[in-house]
Amino acid sequence: MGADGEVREGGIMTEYSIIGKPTPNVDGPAKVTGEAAYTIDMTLPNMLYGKLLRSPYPHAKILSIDTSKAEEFPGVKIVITGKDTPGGKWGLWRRFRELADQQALATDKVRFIGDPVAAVAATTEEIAEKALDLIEVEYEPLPGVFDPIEAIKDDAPMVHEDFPSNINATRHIEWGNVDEGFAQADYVREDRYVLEAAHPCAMEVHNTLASYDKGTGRLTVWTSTGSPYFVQQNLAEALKMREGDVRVIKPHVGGHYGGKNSTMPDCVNAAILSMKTGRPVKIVFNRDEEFTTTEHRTAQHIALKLGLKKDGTIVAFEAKAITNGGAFTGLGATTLFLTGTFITMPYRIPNYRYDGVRTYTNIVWGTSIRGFGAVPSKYCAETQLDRAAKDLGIDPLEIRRINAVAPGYEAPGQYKFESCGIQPCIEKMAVRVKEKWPKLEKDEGIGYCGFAYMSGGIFNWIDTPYAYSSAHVKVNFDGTVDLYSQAADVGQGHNTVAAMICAEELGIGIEDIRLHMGDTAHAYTDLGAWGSRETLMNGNAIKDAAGQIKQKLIDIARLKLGENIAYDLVAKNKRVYLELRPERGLSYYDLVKDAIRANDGVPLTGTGHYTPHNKGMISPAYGMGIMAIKAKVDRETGHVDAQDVLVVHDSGQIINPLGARGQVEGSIHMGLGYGLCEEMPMDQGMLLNPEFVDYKILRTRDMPQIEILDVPTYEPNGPFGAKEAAEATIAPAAPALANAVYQAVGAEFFSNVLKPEKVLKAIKEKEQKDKATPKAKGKGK
Amino acid sequence: MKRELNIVVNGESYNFFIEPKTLLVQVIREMLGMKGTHQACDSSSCAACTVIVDGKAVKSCSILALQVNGKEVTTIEGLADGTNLHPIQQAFIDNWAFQCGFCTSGQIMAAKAFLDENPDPTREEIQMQMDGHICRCTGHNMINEAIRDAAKRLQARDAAKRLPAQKSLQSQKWAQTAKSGKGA
Amino acid sequence: MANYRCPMCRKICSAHLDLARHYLGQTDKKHKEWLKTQGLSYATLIKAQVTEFGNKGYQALADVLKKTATEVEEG
Amino acid sequence: MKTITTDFEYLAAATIEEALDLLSQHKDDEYRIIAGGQSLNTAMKHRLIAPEYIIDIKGLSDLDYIKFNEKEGLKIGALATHRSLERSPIVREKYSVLCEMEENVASVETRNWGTVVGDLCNADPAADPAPPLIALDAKLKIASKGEKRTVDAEKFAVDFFDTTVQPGEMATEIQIPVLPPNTGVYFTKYSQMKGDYALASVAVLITLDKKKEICSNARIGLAGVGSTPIRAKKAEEVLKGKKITEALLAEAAEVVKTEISPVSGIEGSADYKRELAGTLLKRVGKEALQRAQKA
Repeated sequence: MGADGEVREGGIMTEYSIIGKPTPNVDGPAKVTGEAAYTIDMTLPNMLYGKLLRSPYPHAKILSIDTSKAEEFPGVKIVITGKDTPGGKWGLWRRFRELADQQALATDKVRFIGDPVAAVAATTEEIAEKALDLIEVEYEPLPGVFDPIEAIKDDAPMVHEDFPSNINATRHIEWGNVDEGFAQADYVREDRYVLEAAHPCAMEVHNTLASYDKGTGRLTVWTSTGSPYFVQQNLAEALKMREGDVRVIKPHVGGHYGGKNSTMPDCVNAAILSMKTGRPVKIVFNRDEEFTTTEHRTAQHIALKLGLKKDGTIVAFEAKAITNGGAFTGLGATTLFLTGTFITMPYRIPNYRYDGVRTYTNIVWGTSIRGFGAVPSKYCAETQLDRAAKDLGIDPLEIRRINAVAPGYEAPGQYKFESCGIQPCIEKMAVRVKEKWPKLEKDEGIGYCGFAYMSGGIFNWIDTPYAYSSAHVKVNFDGTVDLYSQAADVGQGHNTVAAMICAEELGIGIEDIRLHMGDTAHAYTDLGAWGSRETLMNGNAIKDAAGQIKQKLIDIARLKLGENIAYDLVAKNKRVYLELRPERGLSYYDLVKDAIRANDGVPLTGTGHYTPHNKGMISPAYGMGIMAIKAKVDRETGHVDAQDVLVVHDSGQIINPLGARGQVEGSIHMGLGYGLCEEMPMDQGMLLNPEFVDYKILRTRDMPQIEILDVPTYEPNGPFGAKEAAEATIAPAAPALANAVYQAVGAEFFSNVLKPEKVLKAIKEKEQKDKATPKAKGKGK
Repeated sequence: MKRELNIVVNGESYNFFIEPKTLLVQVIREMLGMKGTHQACDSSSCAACTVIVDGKAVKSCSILALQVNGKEVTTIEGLADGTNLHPIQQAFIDNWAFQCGFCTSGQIMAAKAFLDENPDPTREEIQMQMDGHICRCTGHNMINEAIRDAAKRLQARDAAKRLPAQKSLQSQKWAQTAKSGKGA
Repeated sequence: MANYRCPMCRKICSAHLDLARHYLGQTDKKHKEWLKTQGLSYATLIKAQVTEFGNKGYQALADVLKKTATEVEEG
Repeated sequence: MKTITTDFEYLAAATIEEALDLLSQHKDDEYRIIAGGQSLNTAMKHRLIAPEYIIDIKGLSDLDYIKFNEKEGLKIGALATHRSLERSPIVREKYSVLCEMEENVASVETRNWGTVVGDLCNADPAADPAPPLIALDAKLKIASKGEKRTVDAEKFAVDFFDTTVQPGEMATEIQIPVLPPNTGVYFTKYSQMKGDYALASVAVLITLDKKKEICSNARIGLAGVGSTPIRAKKAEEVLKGKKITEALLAEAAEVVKTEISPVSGIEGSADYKRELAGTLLKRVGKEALQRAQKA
């Protein structure tokens, strides 16, 4: 990737010594030798194994549970049901009490197939598994609701008693004058979409090891999570304990992708079983439990109305979303909110209206999966834009250029783009596409999709209105640095980014940094890894903390150098020196020793913090760009071959080009899966493909090569000008692919997942339509 | 009824009495405590659990341990030479060929068995070899590049020292007992 | 200019449509119950708002609020 | 993660005689033969089956062979793995279609441990080996204590995951005759993800007369489009005795659609699979014809 460490900062060219340099993963040696310990690899002496008994019904009253036979089974230490739990309800929207709707074990009724009703702890996993068969539960099945539109009827079955018509959350966004906007439009079209659910499929399933200390009454939990902070807060609520008595440790995490934000029943029940038995308890989900009972990308209905001028300028846009929320809230309400925002990016939309509703239904619930809010919504908006462009005879890349925003663009009351490279991205794309794909074969097409995504959401629902991050840096006598933060490396490479930012700010090397991340006991609070927030938010906190120490070193250096003029001093290459006279300076190590001696031996410390204020409703900064995919369609089988991908990306100042490329490659892989093969077909709430045999994921032979070009900008809100590089590029993959198929054979799609049968059907429909009417639809005025 | 298992793992010979239903991965993870070999599915679909048995990459989650009686197993823990990483491991680090790292052991072991028989593979040949592996993070391309890079490193290394690989006497002995049948 | 107060809480808006938007954004029982007394259904209003283009749900409630919302002098 | 929770008695055979003895002893018991066992173990993990006895034949090194001679053709022993078939130079030379088929069977890891005969015995109706074996007029040798019989490849599977192999019997060998001159064979499967289970797969063998104009013999095998692999005899008749053209292949494609009975699933509807089989037949037939002309 292009960034070379040179970036314009307030008009001055700054040469970084670490930022922008390809840097191997600091966790590399542990991960390639198998020494990296994931929660699933951990055991404790005298440990028990827990298993959960789950509901076979999507919606049913629990009449009775008889656990006696299971309790008598040799090796079983305890069996618990809902009445044995502390009974605290929890959720990530804690400030909205009624949305804290999760519970350890179902008490009155079950709300989806897989809702846990009892938990067993036994000496082996096999005994625990067998004991489940001996628990007798009597259910009274209730009518279930599975479709979100059915769910909001007056007489629909209620998933939660306090929510008539199953309305879990609503969202309205409006700016400009939408009705006037449409009145001015030369061209208006309406399209209705149905989007499929998809599962994050982390390779490490949800699993937890909980150990309760009888003496102190405190709990320690190791769990595979994206946010030790969320888990600590939620566990305390679920167990009715003080947060400070719950220590959450995040070991290496085998994949997150948004599916490991919520605190799940593995975590809470392992804790309860440990508290009741006084022994460590481990619960590991099977893969089918992972598929059927953990959070996924929400299925939804989206309706769009688009108004354009003849020249392709957008004058009005209206979006409606109804999401199939499932049994609980998770971060699903946030997804609903963000859908209404990301669907507009990165385009100038003078008049806009959005309405969304998230419904409770009797299926496992949807949440904040990678690119949340953007993935389904961009699929609809960008495929609709291509149809409009075709009707108006405008080139699909050109219509995106015409409407792309400029730096400083503000969506009234919603969001503002400070750094913004979308226009140069599109220009670069236009040039590169001509070189890369000079001519197309028969049934080949190129599809485009513009995109933008947040660099961390500014919102928080636990105990502050705004998201925040903090970090603590301690410099020892020998110059080594201990960095403490709860920021979560879940594979995205944040540990490496954190070390790079800390080292750059102090002017030292990565080898000087010791990381102490993701442990609530000693690491300073960070909300965790979601919404591409760690680089910007945690990065700012680390830079702040390290900066405080750098200033101390500079002050001491200034005194020791005794210059008669107050030259600027910089910390770089393990020295502190005069910026304009680099030969005049002092060693970082000597300065640290002096500072600590002068401080009675107390190490140098800095505690940094970041929280965004007055940055709109969404995020302080946005990564953005444009993607092109070249695809070939087999008209006889309906097979779509994603042949080649080109993406031009503005990620501000890239911190680690190696990691940034990894994020883009991985996002596109998951995005293509959303567009081609990943789906969660259900029958009356029963998932039909709960194993990798039937849930299709792109393998290496299915992956096209990906060319990534950068348009570096400087983001004033980010550390060293950095911003999002992780999630933006997942959303454009599926729509760019669908647009490529549309360009190749004219087939139109109003849902994702271009399975061959669907594509073949769409091709046939197109051929019928061409016979019937030569003119394309969309009513011009 | 428990049965005897004689197995050589990473050059060390072990002797266990196990339930016949025990899978190879259970011997590796639970009995030997080698946690570098991971499991990510229950349907023999993901290859995260790949280890090398008598030179061939296999899925340890789908094989009865007794069927490996007398054979030589190499896991990720057996790849590095003391504190020196194997060239494939180093190539995975230098090419950012993993993110969460959970499927990495299986990927590296499959790459090892592959490069032993095809020291100079093309992108397409690597894709054919590695197609059984699910990776949810990397999108596969950077893994493919790491394997090509590793091939170059290995060629350079082997050019330096030309010595045929010596099978340990121990493993030859177990191989004999295996041929004599009965699987125990 | 005239302002209008929400019949269920202290919220004041300068237009009935804005008041309706506020009203349907409230998740508490109290607001939902009052709709029934007006012969309206929360679900039906939300459904109209999210399934049809335009502000159909808000407008329906605004028309009722025109008759019921008390006018206040200062906002 | 799931493990095998059912306890079974493990019986390992080292020779074919030992294996057949064990089979006759236990013919009335709930047993399963295990070679590679990758499908069997997965089925046990999911508690789909719970055998009392597992008879392990993986140690039968005397059945681990791939042999060819110009009279009897190719013989594949019960313990020959997918990978050894894929990598066999003689097979690559004489029956390249089998190597091409193997390259897309599951994954290398699975092919390294799994046997071709074991795959046939698992009788997954979408599995790859059957169609080319049907097209090649292969037979399976089935042995029991003191008895032997052979069965045509297309008659080996009798239903979903069920074969003609009876209690006390085991399949010991695949026999493939020498290909006549002017013969071309080709196989293709379609799955959206490469190397996945086939939505439909088709193998076609075409033998041309001396002048390489008329089709003197044709054999067509399909999988994924019924409860077992299928031989499409009616479609074969369309091709036999005629000059093969695109039109004739199209005609055969229409006929083959009437000979199969695909089942709808989340991967695709029966109608789609029927369409697909026709499309594949046209493509595979064309390639087989070209190979016959070059042969």
